[in-house]
Amino acid sequence: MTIDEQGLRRRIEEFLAAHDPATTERLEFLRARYNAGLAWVHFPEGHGGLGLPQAWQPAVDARFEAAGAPDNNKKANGIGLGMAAPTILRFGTEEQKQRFLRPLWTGEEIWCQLFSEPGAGSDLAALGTRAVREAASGDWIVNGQKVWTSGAHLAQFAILVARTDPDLPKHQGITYFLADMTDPGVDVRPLRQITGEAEFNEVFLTDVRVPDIQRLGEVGQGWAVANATLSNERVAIGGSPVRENGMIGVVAKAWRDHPELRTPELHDRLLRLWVEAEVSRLTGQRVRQKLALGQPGAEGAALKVTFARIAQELSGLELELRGEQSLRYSDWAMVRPDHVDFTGRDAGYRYLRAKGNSIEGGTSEILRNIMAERVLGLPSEPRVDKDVPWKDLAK
Amino acid sequence: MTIDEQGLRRRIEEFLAAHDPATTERLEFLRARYNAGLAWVHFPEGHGGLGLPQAWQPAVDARFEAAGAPDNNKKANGIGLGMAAPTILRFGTEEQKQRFLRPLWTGEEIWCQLFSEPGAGSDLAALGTRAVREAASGDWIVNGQKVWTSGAHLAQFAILVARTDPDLPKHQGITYFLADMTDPGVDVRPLRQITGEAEFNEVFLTDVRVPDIQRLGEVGQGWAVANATLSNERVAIGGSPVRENGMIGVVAKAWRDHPELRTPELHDRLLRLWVEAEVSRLTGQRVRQKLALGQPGAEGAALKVTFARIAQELSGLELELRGEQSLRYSDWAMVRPDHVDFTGRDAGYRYLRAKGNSIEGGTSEILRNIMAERVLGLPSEPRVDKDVPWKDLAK
Amino acid sequence: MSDTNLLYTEVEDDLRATVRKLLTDRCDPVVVTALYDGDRSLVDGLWKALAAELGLAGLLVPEDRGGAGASALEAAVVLEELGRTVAPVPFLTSAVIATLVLRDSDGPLLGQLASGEKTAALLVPLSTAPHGALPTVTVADGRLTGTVTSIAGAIEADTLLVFADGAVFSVAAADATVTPVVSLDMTRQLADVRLDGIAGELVVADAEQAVQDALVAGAALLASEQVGLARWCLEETVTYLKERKQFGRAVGGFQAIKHRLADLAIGVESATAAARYAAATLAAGDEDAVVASSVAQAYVSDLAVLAAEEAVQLHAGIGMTWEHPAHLYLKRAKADQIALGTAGAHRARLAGLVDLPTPQ
Amino acid sequence: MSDTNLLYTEVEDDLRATVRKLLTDRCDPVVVTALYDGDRSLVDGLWKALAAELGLAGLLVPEDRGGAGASALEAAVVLEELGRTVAPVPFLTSAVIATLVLRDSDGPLLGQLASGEKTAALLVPLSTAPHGALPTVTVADGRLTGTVTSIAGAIEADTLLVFADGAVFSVAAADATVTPVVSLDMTRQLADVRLDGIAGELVVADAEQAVQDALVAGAALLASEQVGLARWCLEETVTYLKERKQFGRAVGGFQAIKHRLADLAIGVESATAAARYAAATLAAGDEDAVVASSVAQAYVSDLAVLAAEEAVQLHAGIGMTWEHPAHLYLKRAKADQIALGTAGAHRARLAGLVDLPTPQ
Repeated sequence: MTIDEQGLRRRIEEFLAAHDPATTERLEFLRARYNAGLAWVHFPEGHGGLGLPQAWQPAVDARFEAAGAPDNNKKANGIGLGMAAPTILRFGTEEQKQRFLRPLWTGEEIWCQLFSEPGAGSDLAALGTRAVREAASGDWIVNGQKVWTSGAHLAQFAILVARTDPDLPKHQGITYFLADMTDPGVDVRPLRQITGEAEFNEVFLTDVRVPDIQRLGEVGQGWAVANATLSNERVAIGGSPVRENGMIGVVAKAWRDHPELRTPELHDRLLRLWVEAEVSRLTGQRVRQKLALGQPGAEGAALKVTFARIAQELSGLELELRGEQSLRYSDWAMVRPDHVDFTGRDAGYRYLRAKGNSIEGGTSEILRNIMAERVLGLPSEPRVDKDVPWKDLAK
Repeated sequence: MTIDEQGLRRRIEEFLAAHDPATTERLEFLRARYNAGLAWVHFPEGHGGLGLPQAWQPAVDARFEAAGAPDNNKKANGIGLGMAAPTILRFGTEEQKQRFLRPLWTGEEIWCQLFSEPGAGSDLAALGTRAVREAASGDWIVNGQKVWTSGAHLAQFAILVARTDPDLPKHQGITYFLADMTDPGVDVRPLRQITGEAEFNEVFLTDVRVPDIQRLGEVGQGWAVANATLSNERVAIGGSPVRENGMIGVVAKAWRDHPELRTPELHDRLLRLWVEAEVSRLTGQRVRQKLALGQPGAEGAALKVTFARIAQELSGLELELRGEQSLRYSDWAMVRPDHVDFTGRDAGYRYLRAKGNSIEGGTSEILRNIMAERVLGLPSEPRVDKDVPWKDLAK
Repeated sequence: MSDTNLLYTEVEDDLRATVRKLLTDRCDPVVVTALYDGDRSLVDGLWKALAAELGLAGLLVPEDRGGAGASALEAAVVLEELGRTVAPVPFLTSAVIATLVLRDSDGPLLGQLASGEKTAALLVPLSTAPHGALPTVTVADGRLTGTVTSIAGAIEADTLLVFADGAVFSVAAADATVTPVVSLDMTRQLADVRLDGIAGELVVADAEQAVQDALVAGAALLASEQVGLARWCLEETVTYLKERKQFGRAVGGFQAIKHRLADLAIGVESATAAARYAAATLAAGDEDAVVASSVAQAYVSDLAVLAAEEAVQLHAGIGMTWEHPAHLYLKRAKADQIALGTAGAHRARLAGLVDLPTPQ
Repeated sequence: MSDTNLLYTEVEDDLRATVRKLLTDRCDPVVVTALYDGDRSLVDGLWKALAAELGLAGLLVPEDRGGAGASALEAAVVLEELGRTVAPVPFLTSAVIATLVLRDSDGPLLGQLASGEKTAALLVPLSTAPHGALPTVTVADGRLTGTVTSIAGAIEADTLLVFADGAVFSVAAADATVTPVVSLDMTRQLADVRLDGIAGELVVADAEQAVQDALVAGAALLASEQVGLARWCLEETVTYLKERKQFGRAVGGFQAIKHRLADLAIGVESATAAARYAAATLAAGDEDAVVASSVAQAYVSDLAVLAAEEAVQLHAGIGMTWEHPAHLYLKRAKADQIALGTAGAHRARLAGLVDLPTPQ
């Protein structure tokens, strides 16, 4: 029997009454919240949820925040919460869900993503990291190099795709794993980017051992699992819930704060982008309403393409608006931030960081392909590599 | 021995002294001008020219116009002057040049172009109009349907491409002809377009007879000849010689004439397009300087893409500027104009007519392909039809 | 905390199916094209079928006034279908704008519009933005004098609503001089109307707000017409390019085309969200309705033009011909862009509404 | 009636080859990138080689004043090459702008700049448009007081040119407080300069026109730097995408990418024409030079940003890294867009110059 919105509210109040945020130990509180199904209410009972609509979650979070409840480290665990968790929920065994979901949600275990490789970016399925099964133990031994891994230096676990059969065509020989980042074979090196920061890492994997119980989905089914992960990422990224959220809010504020910088040309460009940001907010809302009951599909691709374009145009406009001030930058020193903040630091940082929005999590070019083929049903590219064993592909 | 600019000027004055435009019969004057090499000075001596730089021609025309010299019907004979003539000059036999160039230039014979077909637009080389050689006479018998033929109802001659060998791959079995439009097998039907006018025609060819001496270039070499024709078209179309020529002049005038219609938004858009039109003018000038000695290449493609985009944006802006007035149209009646005037009639006509600019003479999409492959050297599309006999192609 | 619903309800889906069936049966592009050559024989019967048989004329009229008591959301669905077929009927002008002007009026006219017995048009140029200046008609002793140009729906109307001296009067179209105009969009042909001191009946006394509200609603719902139009352009183009072969392949399989169509599809989805939100806030009497209306016009009217322009370009040659219906959509889209304020006018309006001040 | 020549002469081709060789040898991207971490060891030697060894510092100085007596066309070619390598040298600030401020001055400074013996910078924020307000420095008894921020070329300069009270004074950089600024573009690092009542030498008495002309010329020639930058971005991206394979094919063979690169190539060719015309009218003292300068900036500075943005995007992941030089170009392009007036500022300027009046 599912509960209604009022029932949910009552449950929250009861929980808060029983676990005073002011006096309850942080981790104890978080674990109890998970156990009470108030972590992510759209997850099933027993896995931190109550099987309720995902749309109800923001109100739950808002109530807990208002009550002074501890944070589950969500800024540092975006990959875990947004991508690993729904994938484990959908494809994991009961044991995997029991083992991984709670410490993931409470932030006890931070996750990162080992997908992209230097030679396999947009063409992720071309990946060359090998996982070979050790006959004696049944464990998988993983070797290869991954890249664009945010938070790798903080993570305890990784979602990992690796090639388990190079004799099959590229999409068929991939398997999906949950890998231990504390394995001695994992070497994480910071990868500095154009902002000066090293938000991402390169990860070198040398004989990393993954027990077979940490395989997610069947052997050779990794491509389908990875696609589910990526769809989650795109829906998560596109479309703000409230008006003037994100980059538009920052730039609108700059406009309001600086009457002396305004020009008619910038005014019209800002108004255009304000309208586009507002429409993108509504589009995201509509997509979330559509998806409330189903699985994410290609709609997330559209949201992300729009999000990236607007963020880039706005941040570029902001530099033109600020004029002389934009010629100055906060600091080029190489740091390793704990989490990403697209609108953080100064205008120059925002401009440079936004360039990544149309690359990370699927380039806008790849997402347009996905839209064209999956939503519009247009023919796919002539494929020269579809039926060729991976090991025979041109690289 | 070539002559210098001063020598050219002297020659013009001598010619005008000997042939008073006020008293000389029109056709006599034009033929004499051709014979004197003052028709198109960059053509060789004996063919209406003096082998001089093409860049000198505008000054020649200006001087003749100022002197009240008769017009050679150039508005109605754009295809002849811009496309047929340079192609005949380059690929024609001496006899063909002697036969066709003078009456073409004087406007005694108007030309049209029989290239596109309903099933072969962008993929012109897929054309299916057949030309079969009659064994007895050696003449070619042509059957098929052409489309987008401007001036077909006024023309005496046509440049025509037809398939002479369907067993060869599509580019190899095409031959180029100079066809007589007065042949009884030619049926010209007006093709009404979105402006309401029928500027173009469909042309149905039924057993049209073309003598072999009216074949231009070798049998099977028609594709190369046609490409030369199309390059000439594109250079002719892109880049105005003087500032504020064409659409930008019309819209700038509307702006100047109507202070009451101005808004800041439209102002910036107009200024952007003014800048783009001016830069496109300079780009055209630079391309013409580059080409002054050589043959036209892919540069014309770039000019035409830009020309079309600017014309379309400007004409769209003009309707927004004019507001209520733009909701009214001059006349939808179907007429067959003698010549095309992109900026003629009213703002609504300009807007609609400009839509054709990115389609006729090579779509902007095809021209971008040409740019990417010929100028940048990027790989061509995977071609499924390159080595397949034409007759076996999917249609 | 629950979001405004931006999806279609089952009731709306049913309404759409009904309207689409009628339009598929009775609004063939060939017959619509004939309007450009002066053959308007399609219009009356089609409007009667929609207005009276389907009862769409009374959609926005309360049930106790003889209407269907539906909301802007249902009207928006009807307009999507009308835009999809560029149907030449005065739904927007009579059943939306004129009806909403009369919404709080007494007297029988509202009921007559609802039943389809009468058809009305507000005398404003189609290009009038909701916040723009209204035309000047003078009134003296109940007699109206003035000329208003470029009015949509006037040819089809038997009743004209005249804003004069802060009030709205109704006059019989037969008493006015209605001169049809050769219009860019002959599927919504305009007329100039001259009033030579003719008698008007006062129908709304203090009418300025009602007229402005009606124009705001008209702009908001025009966005749905534009969405329907844009979606037709997208779908028709996709369908054509799956079939059309060049270079031995479907043209729709070339990546540059695919990406453009993907961008257009993103635009159409976005436009749908904007138009739905505008209709939903209107239906709910939400205070955000004015912003939502201008956001919708600022976004959707340019998007619809883009969709029609892309349809012509990607159909290439055939899209430039009179025989192919693409031109009907291009002309409607461009006229709709100017109708009820250009996108630029709505952006300028938003500057004040959302606190993004104009430079001094 | 013959057109302004917009092609490169053989002399210019030779000059380009010489400059390119030196930059290829001595201006490696890895060393340029080190500027962002504060290692400026590249700058002095490179500038000495260009300024004195190749004699580029005196390019725009008449021969009788110790220069090469070349024209803006040659300076433009040098700037194309400097843009192509985002070279961190004060050519634009010293050999173009400061030099042109002094062009009609007496005294030895012009000759010292020409020989490379001295390097100068005009004290204006880099963002100053040619028609924009100049900073206010006060002068009393020949002593200068004031602060000017975000000056390009000041770190490299030993001589500062100060506009005050309608005249230009020179001061020794050592007498001023020059504070380097962490800059968006560290390949043209800015500085703030404070003058605490220090002695200046009057070098140009009635200087307002000379300063404005120098800024017009600076803007015109900056366009050539931007062209060089944009062309590098285009060529580097094309080269990379011919090599980079995804889905078993060179990425540069995918049509959507091809069309974008074709559009970019069209843009770069157009930018070249605009920049060449600006340089040519400047060289000829043509009355169209002011219009040409603003046209060039209005077009080229946005195009260069687009080229750099496309380079980053189409290199994808690798283009976002510190190791790949693309970011050097992105930062230079964005800073150049703001330098000497944004494209928008130049468009607004053109409104008055070409009679497209601003709405009232």
